[in-house]
Amino acid sequence: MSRIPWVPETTEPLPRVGESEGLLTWAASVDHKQIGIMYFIAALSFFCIGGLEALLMRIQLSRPDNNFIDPELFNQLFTMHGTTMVFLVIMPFLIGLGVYLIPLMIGARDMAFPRLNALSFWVVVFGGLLLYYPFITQSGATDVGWFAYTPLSEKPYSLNNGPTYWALALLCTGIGSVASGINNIITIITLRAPGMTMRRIPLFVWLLLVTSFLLAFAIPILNAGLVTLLLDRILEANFFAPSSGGSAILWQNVFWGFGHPEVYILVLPAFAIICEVIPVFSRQPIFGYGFMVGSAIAIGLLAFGVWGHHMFAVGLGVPFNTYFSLASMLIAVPTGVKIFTWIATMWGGKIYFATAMMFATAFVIEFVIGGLSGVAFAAAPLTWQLTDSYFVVAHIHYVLFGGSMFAIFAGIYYWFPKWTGRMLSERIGKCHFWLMLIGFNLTFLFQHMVGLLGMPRRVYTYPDLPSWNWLNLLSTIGACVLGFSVLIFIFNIFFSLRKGKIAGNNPWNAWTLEWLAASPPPVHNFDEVPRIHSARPLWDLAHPDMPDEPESFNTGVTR
Amino acid sequence: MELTSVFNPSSPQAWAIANLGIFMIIIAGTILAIIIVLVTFISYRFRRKPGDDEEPRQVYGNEKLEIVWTIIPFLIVAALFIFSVITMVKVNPSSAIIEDQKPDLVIIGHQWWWELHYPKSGVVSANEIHIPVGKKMLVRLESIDVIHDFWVPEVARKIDLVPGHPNYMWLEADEPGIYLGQCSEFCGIAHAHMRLRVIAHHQEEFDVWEKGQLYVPPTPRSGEAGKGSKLFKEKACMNCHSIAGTDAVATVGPNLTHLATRTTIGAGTLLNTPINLAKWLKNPKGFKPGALMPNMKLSDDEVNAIVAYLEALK
Amino acid sequence: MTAFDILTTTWNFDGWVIVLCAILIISYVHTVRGHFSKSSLFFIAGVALLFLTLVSPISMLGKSYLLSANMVQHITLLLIVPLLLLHGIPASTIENALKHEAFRKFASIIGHPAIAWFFGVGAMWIWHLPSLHGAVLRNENLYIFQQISFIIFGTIFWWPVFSPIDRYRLQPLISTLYLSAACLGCTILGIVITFASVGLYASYVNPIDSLGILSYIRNDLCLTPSVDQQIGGLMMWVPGCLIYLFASMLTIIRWFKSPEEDLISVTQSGGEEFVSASITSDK
Amino acid sequence: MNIEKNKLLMMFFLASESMFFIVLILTYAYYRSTAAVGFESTGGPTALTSLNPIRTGIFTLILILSSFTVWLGVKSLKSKRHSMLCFWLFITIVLGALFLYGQGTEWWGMIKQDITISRDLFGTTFYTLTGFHGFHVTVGLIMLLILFGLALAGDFRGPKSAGIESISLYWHFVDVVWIVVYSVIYLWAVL
Ligand code: HEA
Ligand code: HEA
Ligand code: HEC
Ligand code: CUA
Ligand SMILES: [Cu+2]
Repeated sequence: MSRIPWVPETTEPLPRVGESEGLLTWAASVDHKQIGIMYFIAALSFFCIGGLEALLMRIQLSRPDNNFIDPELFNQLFTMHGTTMVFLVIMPFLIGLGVYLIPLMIGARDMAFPRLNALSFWVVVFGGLLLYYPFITQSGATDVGWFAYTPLSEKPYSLNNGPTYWALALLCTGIGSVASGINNIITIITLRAPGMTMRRIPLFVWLLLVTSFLLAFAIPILNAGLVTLLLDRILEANFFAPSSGGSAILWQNVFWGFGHPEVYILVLPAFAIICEVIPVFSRQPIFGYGFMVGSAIAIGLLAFGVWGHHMFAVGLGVPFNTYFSLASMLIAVPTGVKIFTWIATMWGGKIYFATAMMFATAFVIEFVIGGLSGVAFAAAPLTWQLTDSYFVVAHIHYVLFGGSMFAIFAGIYYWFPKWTGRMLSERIGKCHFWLMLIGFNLTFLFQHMVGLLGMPRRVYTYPDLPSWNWLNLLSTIGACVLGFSVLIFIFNIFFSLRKGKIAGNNPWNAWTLEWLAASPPPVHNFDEVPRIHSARPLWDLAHPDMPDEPESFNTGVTR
Repeated sequence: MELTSVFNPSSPQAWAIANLGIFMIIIAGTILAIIIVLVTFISYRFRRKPGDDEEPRQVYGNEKLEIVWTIIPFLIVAALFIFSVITMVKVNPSSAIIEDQKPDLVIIGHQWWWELHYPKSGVVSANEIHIPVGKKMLVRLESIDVIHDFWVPEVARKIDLVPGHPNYMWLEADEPGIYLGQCSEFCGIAHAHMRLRVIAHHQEEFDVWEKGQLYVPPTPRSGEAGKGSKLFKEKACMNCHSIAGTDAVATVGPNLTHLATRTTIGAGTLLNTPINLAKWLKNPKGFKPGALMPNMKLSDDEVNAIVAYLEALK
Repeated sequence: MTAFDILTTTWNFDGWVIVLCAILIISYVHTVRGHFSKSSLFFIAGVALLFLTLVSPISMLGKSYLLSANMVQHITLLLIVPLLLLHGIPASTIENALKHEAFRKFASIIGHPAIAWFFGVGAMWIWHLPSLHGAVLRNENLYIFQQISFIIFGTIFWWPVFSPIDRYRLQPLISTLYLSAACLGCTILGIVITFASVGLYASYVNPIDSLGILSYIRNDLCLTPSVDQQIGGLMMWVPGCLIYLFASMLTIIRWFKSPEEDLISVTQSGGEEFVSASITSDK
Repeated sequence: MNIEKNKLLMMFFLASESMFFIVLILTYAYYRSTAAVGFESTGGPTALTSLNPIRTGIFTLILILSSFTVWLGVKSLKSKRHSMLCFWLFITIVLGALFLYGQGTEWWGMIKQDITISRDLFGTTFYTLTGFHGFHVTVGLIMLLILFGLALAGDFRGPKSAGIESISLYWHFVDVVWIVVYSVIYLWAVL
């Protein structure tokens, strides 16, 4: 890549983290970078497991009336797939990214509470093991869907121990996430480098701050739900047992009261990645920092008020549906601000399409597709047709895979040099990108149609109705392509760890503080941190004659 | 079989939703098209040319533009919201109606089949809903175990069957025909096999059907069928099923009084032919894994007798 | 009876409303001494809205027929009207008032965020206790007191966020927390009302049909007691929270328009370009 | 806003805990206000009416008092009166233990009347809510005991201590939660 002005290197490159250290030092580490990397490794391993579960499901669904997998196993597969992907892949990855990058981006040496940080990580891993324990032992994993609707998840209807372990596992990951959230918040408000005011922190940090608030306030709702479910299952309490007067719907309110903020927990850090990647590769500052911050806060606040849109079909009455419809649709407005801002940031820039940028660009489009189908659901009458159909499956994968996962890949290609000191191979990366893009759309685009044709989700088999067959077959083929692209990606990681180009401090010529540190950063991160004057400190260093406009976001000046 | 598409509506309610859907597709399609075109254009037009090392002009934002793209989506969303509220009111029976009208049909969800009651006539059936064309039926939906979900895309909105929380909806069909549907809320092992069909007739045919359902078939005393009717008692079938005109009155399983008039068995799992019925009786779980009807370990002779009996129930 | 009839015939020009509005206008004109500015428009709009809510059919419907109408009235009086009034009062007027020792003391106690918060959210909660709500509907004086208290408590509530004087305002990000906590308060009450069984407010179940519009409301508008109560609860919950959300967006916009001043000042004075990183790490 | 980070940690932790309690309280309120099984009175006495608001009210006062004493403790810490700090900590622990005793006997009495967590919705929600609160009190007591031990050993000479200040915050939180729980369960029962 041709270089636009150089940033002075302030430190000597150091050996790779971990090269000189044994495994035990990793396990006992409280260094935010090592913990971050452990998060990545855990998340990627679980991604392979969750993906394999998905592949098995897709194979079963490739033909009508197929008998490859029996329903008991199928039900466990989709439940474990959903739970794994949400709680053990995307959340740990994004939290790990925050843990790794926040201190670097704000010029701090570590998180505010390094030990708490390590504890959070290990609690999450323990949760993951708890979740898989009954899958491996013969009692059978949870098979009630990732939102475990009562009364199906109650003792009389789910006699195996799966849901109990499920609840315990989520309690663990929940506790870990709350701790990480609070740790992030305190790190961000207390440990910023001199001169780094709240309006100068990178947008990545801003969006993680909002996410952390969501973590700290939404996850306890789930925890409360889980303990009540556990009381029902273990002590025979009656919270959700309609037979003794309990309410079946209460659980849904509690779960989605958590669940909807949760989906923004899953996507706001993805936005955060995009907010870093797009400006750097377009060589332009973000178009409207203030609007980005404001819209993130608006999304964060609105997120708590829309859970009812998962319950439109429950029959809670027109007023209920009307209000939740309104609130859900309103979220499109701040999200739209984000999308348009990214597009405007690219406009007029000089875009360099590294793999990271390709993923970021694809993210914008794929996420809009997912977002628009979300808005379709927000119109309650459409949910009255489409809820719990494959249309929902398409929506969640467009926002979760096309959104969060694409952003995660963009982030990996972007920050891998910082983590390891070596670049990921761009050639293999492009191969990975195109295969993934094709595979992804092939898998999930057609699920919209099969949903509109009336195929419900969570069925292990389906009748041979017109068009259902080939649509599902295409989807299965797509999933295989997708799986292949993941293999290429994994190969790329191992290959580049050995053979990748040496990165140097700032291979992308980026502007945020983490690129000032060596790659990989030394234990203490920085020898010195410059005084911060703007949101783009490294730009200031490189262009002393043309410093970043500190108040730019409110005047809209052009330089 | 027919297409079960959401966009193939056959009732005013389903039409209302489909219209909203078309409106939504137009909006979403336009927005998506704009964004795809923009992104592609930008990716092409503003990519870096080789050898160009100058930083571009730094643009920090434009407040007016930002406000514009806050307000326009807001207006679009407002329009969509109004349209959906109108649709909501159109599709749903109002609470005043629910309070003072008796339902024409009660659907009770069971783990993995549908119990049907026509309270006005007293007909009891299962899994196949017969309705007269053009009549707006007020349906009450309940569940006795877990949450199920009624979904017949072409004729009605989808709605949950929630234990302890009865729901109401309109069910109506414009054209005679068979409309396929399925339970749409995950409800356990055999959720995939909890299908149902709505069969719409002209009013006269419906009346005939209704009369037929009210008719109490005589219990055969002799022949294969007579043997079957005895076996039905002895083999404890009557612990779970009811057949009008006999001692069998249990409601654990579907009412079998007019089984022979139904087109499927096991909630749409098998077509209702004597052979399939025999297969079903020999091993229900083989065709519908998880089904709550036990394998009664019947011999081939016993099965044939019972099939003959059930086939005689018209 | 049609909606049109209701809209045209059920206006109720109570004396006390007119007096209240007159007092507000006159004292405003008196304090600004005829120097009207743009913000005066807000004050006038506030008074107009106040007047409208109290004399229009909303108030009548809310008093005797519909909880939902009653909630609309409460939200307007507690959240919107005070905001407009507060925005309309010129800073100089307040500065003058603050010259009095007693008022300053009063303002610093009442204006303390924790206290102001409790006034705002407390007003919502306490007035909606079913027994108290019933009493208000039976007793005209209590009713008047309730309306006035909404305006006063609302003003107190908004003070830490939109006080005309900067130094009484919370930091923008803190005021976002302040407002979201208030939203939570409203949400909880909204949830309780929405999901409670019908008849939480007994007088709306079988209202005395003095105007003969009950059957129209029940049958044509389909506002049965259960629907009405749900709308009432949701009214407080969703629009209530949207107002808080809107307000916190306003504070954030204001923040970005103001010169940078930090939430936590880590900034040390001094011209040195590089500061050792150890300063920023934990002690 | 110059708050010490450990105190900040405690504040956010408590804010997050309050969401947890809000859900449990709302659950109680939901069943209470929909007159669910165990709440509605069909003439005879219900489990709900077997509560004793006065007795528990006294224990509530004790808990509030303990909040006051821990505040006095922090004040003594600020003014570097070490022995007073030890004293107030001790009193707080005694009062907290008394409260737990009150809860324990209340539970015992109810269990003897066969009101258990699985009996009906009242039992379910009552034991869950008071149980989780009691759990928090117990944890608080343990932390106070540790602080007390450390103080006796000569720690906390003042004027500042993140430990004492955070735990006192925690203790106030437990107290506030109880006031809400008491109002929702006991006062609402008699109103
Ligand atoms: C990353 C996760 C994520 C994200 C970001 C979203 C975003 C949104 N979701 Fe989604 N959702 C899920 C994850 C997510 N969702 C999951 C996992 C489920 C299923 C759970 C389950 O049942 O298993 C679900 C289910 C779900 C449902 C319930 C479906 C059902 O079961 O019946 C609904 C209903 O309203 C919904 C709505 C929305 C809306 C309105 C948005 C909005 O935030 C989208 C906003 C974005 C845009 C609109 C695009 C960009 C905007 C513009 C280009 C501006 C112009 C646009 C307009 C004017 C419209 N979602
Ligand atoms: C982040 C979230 C996420 C992600 C990334 C995915 C990824 C995928 N999902 Fe999933 N999905 C969910 C979240 C996610 N999903 C959720 C929440 C549900 C709802 C669950 C519920 O109903 O309860 C769901 C449900 C769901 C269903 C519906 C099941 C049903 O209702 O019956 C289907 C069906 O096609 C599906 C398919 C896929 C596929 C093909 C992928 C693919 O993209 C996967 C691609 C990855 C791979 C294929 C891995 C390949 C890796 C290897 C081959 C490497 C092996 C290597 C080694 C061993 C070293 N998903
Ligand atoms: C333990 C209870 C039980 C017993 C005993 C039982 N059944 Fe069933 N039966 C069921 C249930 C439950 C179903 C519904 C299965 C489903 O569709 O999931 C059913 C379904 C059927 C059906 C299909 C009905 C339809 O409309 O789809 C037939 C026919 C039937 N049973 C006949 C019999 C006969 C004959 C016997 C005795 C030999 C018998 N059953 C014994 C519970 C029972
Ligand atoms: Cu019944 Cu799914
Ligand atoms: Cu949602």
